[in-house]
Amino acid sequence: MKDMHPVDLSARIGALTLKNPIMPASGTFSEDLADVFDLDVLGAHVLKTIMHGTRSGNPTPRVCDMQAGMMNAIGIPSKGIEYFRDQTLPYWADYRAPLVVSISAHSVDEFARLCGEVSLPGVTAIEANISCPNIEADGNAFAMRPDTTHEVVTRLRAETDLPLWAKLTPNTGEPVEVARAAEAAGADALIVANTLLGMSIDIATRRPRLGNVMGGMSGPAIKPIALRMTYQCARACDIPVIGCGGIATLDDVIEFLIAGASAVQVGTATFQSPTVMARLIAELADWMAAQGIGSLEEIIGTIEAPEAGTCI
Amino acid sequence: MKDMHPVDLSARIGALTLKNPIMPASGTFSEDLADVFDLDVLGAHVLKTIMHGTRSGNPTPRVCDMQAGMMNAIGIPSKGIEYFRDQTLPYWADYRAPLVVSISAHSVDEFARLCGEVSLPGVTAIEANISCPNIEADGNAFAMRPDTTHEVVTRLRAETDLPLWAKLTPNTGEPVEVARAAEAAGADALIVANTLLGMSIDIATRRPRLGNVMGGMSGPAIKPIALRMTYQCARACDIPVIGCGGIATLDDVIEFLIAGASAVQVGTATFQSPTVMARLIAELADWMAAQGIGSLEEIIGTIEAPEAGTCI
Amino acid sequence: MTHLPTIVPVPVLQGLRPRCSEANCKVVSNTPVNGEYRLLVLEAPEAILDCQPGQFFQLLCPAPEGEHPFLRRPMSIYGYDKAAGRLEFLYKVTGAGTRGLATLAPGDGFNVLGPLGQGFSMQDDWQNLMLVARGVGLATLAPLARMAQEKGRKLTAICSARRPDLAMSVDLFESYGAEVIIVHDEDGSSAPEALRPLIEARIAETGVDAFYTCGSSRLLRLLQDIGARHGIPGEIAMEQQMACGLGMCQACVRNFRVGDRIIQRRVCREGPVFPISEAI
Amino acid sequence: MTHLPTIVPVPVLQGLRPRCSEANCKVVSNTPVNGEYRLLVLEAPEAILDCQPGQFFQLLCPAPEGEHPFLRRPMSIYGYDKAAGRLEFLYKVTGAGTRGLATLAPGDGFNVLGPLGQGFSMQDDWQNLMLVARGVGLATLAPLARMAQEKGRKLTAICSARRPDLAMSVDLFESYGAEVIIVHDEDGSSAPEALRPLIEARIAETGVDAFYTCGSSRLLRLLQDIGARHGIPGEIAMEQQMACGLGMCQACVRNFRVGDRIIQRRVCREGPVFPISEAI
Ligand SMILES: Cc1cc2nc3c(=O)[nH]c(=O)nc-3n(C[C@H](O)[C@H](O)[C@H](O)COP(=O)(O)OP(=O)(O)OC[C@H]3O[C@@H](n4cnc5c(N)ncnc54)[C@H](O)[C@@H]3O)c2cc1C
Ligand SMILES: Cc1cc2nc3c(=O)[nH]c(=O)nc-3n(C[C@H](O)[C@H](O)[C@H](O)COP(=O)(O)OP(=O)(O)OC[C@H]3O[C@@H](n4cnc5c(N)ncnc54)[C@H](O)[C@@H]3O)c2cc1C
Ligand SMILES: Cc1cc2nc3c(=O)[nH]c(=O)nc-3n(C[C@H](O)[C@H](O)[C@H](O)COP(=O)(O)O)c2cc1C
Ligand SMILES: Cc1cc2nc3c(=O)[nH]c(=O)nc-3n(C[C@H](O)[C@H](O)[C@H](O)COP(=O)(O)O)c2cc1C
Ligand code: FES
Ligand code: FES
Repeated sequence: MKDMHPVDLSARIGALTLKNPIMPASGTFSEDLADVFDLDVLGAHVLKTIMHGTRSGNPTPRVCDMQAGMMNAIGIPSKGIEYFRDQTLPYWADYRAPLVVSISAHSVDEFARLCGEVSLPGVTAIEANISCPNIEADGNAFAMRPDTTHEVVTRLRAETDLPLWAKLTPNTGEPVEVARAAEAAGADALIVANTLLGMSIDIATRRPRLGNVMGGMSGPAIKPIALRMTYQCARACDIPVIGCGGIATLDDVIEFLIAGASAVQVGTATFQSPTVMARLIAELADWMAAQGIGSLEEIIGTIEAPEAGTCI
Repeated sequence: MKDMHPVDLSARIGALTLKNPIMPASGTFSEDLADVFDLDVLGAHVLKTIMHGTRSGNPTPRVCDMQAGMMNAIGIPSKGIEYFRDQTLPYWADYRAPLVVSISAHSVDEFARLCGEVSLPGVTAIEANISCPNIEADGNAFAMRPDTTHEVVTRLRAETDLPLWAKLTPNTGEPVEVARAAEAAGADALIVANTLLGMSIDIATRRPRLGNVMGGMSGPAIKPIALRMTYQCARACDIPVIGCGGIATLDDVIEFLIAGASAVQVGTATFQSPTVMARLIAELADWMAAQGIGSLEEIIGTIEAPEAGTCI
Repeated sequence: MTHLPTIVPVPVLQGLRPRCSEANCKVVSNTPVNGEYRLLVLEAPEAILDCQPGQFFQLLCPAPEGEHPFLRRPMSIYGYDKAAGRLEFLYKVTGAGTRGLATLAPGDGFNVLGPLGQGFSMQDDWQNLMLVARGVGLATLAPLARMAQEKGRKLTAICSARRPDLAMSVDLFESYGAEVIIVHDEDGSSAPEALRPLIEARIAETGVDAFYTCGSSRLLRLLQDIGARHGIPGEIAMEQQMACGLGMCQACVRNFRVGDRIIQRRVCREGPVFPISEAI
Repeated sequence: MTHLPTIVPVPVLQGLRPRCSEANCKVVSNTPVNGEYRLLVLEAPEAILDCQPGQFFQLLCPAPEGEHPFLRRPMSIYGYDKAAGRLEFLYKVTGAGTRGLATLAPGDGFNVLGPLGQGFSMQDDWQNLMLVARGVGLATLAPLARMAQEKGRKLTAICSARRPDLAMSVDLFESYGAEVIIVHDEDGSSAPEALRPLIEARIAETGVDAFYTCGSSRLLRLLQDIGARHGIPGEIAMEQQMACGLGMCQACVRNFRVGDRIIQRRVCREGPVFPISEAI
């Protein structure tokens, strides 16, 4: 049976078809992982966010532990656009998996300019990390509000013909409105979502455990929030949603697909087990075969849920 | 030394002085806990939120597990104001610890009316659970926005002379603005914060694991978020902040105090260990004595932190 | 954590003895019982052993590899012996928590909270008792057999199972003097249509003063119906997802029919034992 | 998880041998070594034992009671033996992760990732080597002693400690033919002012071609200064909080002075061994 009807793992993200729905989350992946497994097994390669100029990032310590995850305040160190063009891009040319380039900026103009400049041959899609603070909006991240989201995505859209993915933040109180704004402004897909703002204090020194005071929470602790937002955004929008947040096991992958995700990104789990993405791809294929499921369409968005009540 | 300079655990919440800073979180405490320990050791008694009329609450299952915590969608079942006045209030009259009554409503008028009606002898303070959806604002919780927060707290303030505590939600993208709005409208203290909206799916049935589809996350997983908001709100406001979210150990209590909390509420930890609050009070006293700390003032808000950077 | 049975100390207690306690017990054994079930035997402090049949404990299950049961899991008391300092649970491995229980080894420490809830009553005029249950539900009813023997009541236990060899606790019921009737799916004797004549015949022959059951809604409806026809009261132990187990959180409510009203009750506090006639 | 040493399988691998692997090892022993330190000996698969002195592994520490180390913890290789399938770490119990390590018992499974990072180099014209280190830093330098012996170099190890009896790894250094000099805080011989004449006398007497050190910034500054005056190169193993250990996350950066520029390098990837002259 398995041979006659092989499982089709391919994932459709708008016009793009990925050979499977498993890809890394930006900032938790680099060419260095090729030391551990063949990176071409992945559905896509998503690179660490770059900014236009060079930046050194935040003071150390840049990471700390929490009960079911970690916090980071790396601060988007960046070697700038030239380094990206001359060094990073040629490295990835040897791979067959599609390359997704994550970009960010502190102003709409700079964001738009970078978007145009990274729209180069060899780049398959652009992921806009709009969870970065917008200096022109009191330092609030673009993705905190529908209006700033709409403005920046509209400008990015105008600068590139490549598929444009918008990565949302879970720190907003209006995730659905923000998702709709990104869709209306022309985004081809949504990544739901980035890290949650948290903090931790070393009681012995009375100092924050991160050099930057606050940091972004990731890992299993945030999974229910990312899943809830994936469900909300997938219902509210017609463009595909890529789930991200705390995914570590096959069950997690399936949970996000059922909630409506068309694919998933895996971040922190790779730090605990660098081979996890390769394992998830194999496990997903085995599970689908065992369940007699031929393609992801039979899973995506198949949640059976009544309308949510208003009061929890 | 310990005998000569006994540790003073008392916590000042505006005009109120609690004998220690440990109290239960609303909805995770009731007279039933008296089966386990003497409830008069607590700094205060905070009751489950009541609404004006009778309500049956959400469909079951109302709770589920997650990696470092739980989700609930109890739905505020309520026996109404008469039951509260005739049954609940007399029961608590036998205790010396101050009684804090949590109230909520789906409209400003109903909220204000209930606030007036529960301002009864025997009630020490009123906690306004403004994390409940406001039917007049598209079902968004009052505490999601500064304007709706200001409106409802202003109305509550006018209805009672008792200390008025406002309980904020971590689901908002503007926690500091909401906190300032509550302060400006006359709140005497802030509880930071309520549960985070999450979701979980049973992949075998493809159904949500909670009867209400979504639910509120609590427990250690949300601690870094509650701590971050406690720090932000304590810096932004002059009224005391009561920390709440994932507190389970002595280190957690100290961490929240250092971040700026004047007291703390313990919720989910009581489900894992019903005696935890009594233990925390004793452990805090021992720790302060061992450190030569005479009063909470030497801990509260003593964090040594630079300004947080903008980019995480 | 100490591995000796101890009550988790509470610094200031009002001199009153708590109705239930958090206690660190020690695992004596944890062994499989016919396939899907396991029996956990604990050495437990005396203070938590004033139990009633039908009460339960909230167990703090250890985390099995790769899983994270966070909330305590409710488990009925299968056996308790104050003099010997013994507490027993019979459980079915179904998810993370019970998989965690299955990892416990003799000598391990293990934290339990209890006893909780309201147990079975056995009114003075209930002389001929009939117990009908299935699967792990039999575990919940097991301590009833000892109570019946102690009170000198006559107990008939109808034990239902998929296959005759999977019927739980038969030896235990017999050891307390109960008459055991095994019904099972293979010959269809466990179907309501087959059970009804069996039970009605009993009522006709020896009389039945009260029913006890547990869990299965098919059995509940059958006993409600027979009970109503013959005016036989009874009690049922019910289940619901729980968080606190103490009555604080209102997670564990179920609906009950009292007269013509539907009311909510907490399984952990008002239950887990309820009148059969009011259960839904 | 199997308790036999195995490489965590990756379904599709390009035929290339990975530079590092995630492997399930088995604990052989885990015993205290003078007070604050413990030695963990593992049975490890051959594939992860092509190590260089100075490299490290990322250890997936078990959770000790009530604590939850989530990230892997970096630990230098203390000893490795490919033929015997042995891998050793010497660690100091400082927090949740190392408290978790301390709970490992013989026979337990244990997941490690490595070998990681760039180890020490030992250039051909470095014949007279001097190693200066303190505390657990000596663990990081221990495999150097074997490398020096294998390459027929002369090694002097200045081992610094609070008290003479707390000096780490002295026997191990001696077993690989190093000359050991113990300096300590009690008689002040470990202070930079006392170390400087000791080292300079050595340089004058026998010559020193290269220094090796680790961790302590006081020792670094001393060796940078002496090295600059006498034109002696050297290498230092550095530490930083890590997340991935592979070079992906940029958590572990430190600043280095290269010419008149300050540049950032990742301790896990470009390091943990760096030129003494460039370290800050
Ligand atoms: C008062 C009471 C007494 C019980 N006594 C026993 C007993 O003696 N032996 C025994 O094996 N089981 C008993 N149960 C059921 C037992 O509590 C559940 O099987 C257990 O909690 C499942 O936990 P898990 O982590 O293994 O599975 P999970 O992964 O949590 O759940 C597996 C399945 O069990 C269901 N479940 C989970 N928790 C509960 C719960 N609290 N009540 C009912 N169903 C649940 C879930 O919906 C799911 O379908 C009792 C339940 C109650 C409420
Ligand atoms: C390349 C490298 C090699 C190392 N080799 C050894 C070794 O051979 N033996 C040994 O005992 N220790 C070694 N360390 C240090 C060891 O990694 C830390 O002591 C350990 O991670 C602490 O974890 P914990 O959970 O016990 O303590 P935590 O509670 O995490 O931290 C306790 C203290 O250790 C500090 N710390 C935590 N993680 C690190 C880290 N990655 N690097 C430096 N300091 C840290 C914290 O700031 C804190 O002050 C090495 C570190 C690195 C980077
Ligand atoms: C160390 C680290 C660095 C990250 N850097 C970026 C980044 O540069 N750009 C970005 O969009 N997200 C970044 N993220 C967020 C992740 O891409 C992902 O959205 C988040 O970690 C949640 O997924 P996870 O729980 O699977 O890690 C980073 C996360 C971590 C842990
Ligand atoms: C079962 C349950 C019921 C709750 N009910 C209420 C409630 O009625 N009113 C309220 O303000 N908060 C309610 N909460 C939120 C808690 O008061 C608290 O803010 C939250 O759980 C975070 O704290 P914790 O992590 O210590 O539990 C409830 C929480 C739980 C777990
Ligand atoms: S489980 Fe909390 S009220 Fe029953
Ligand atoms: S620890 Fe991730 S780059 Fe070094």
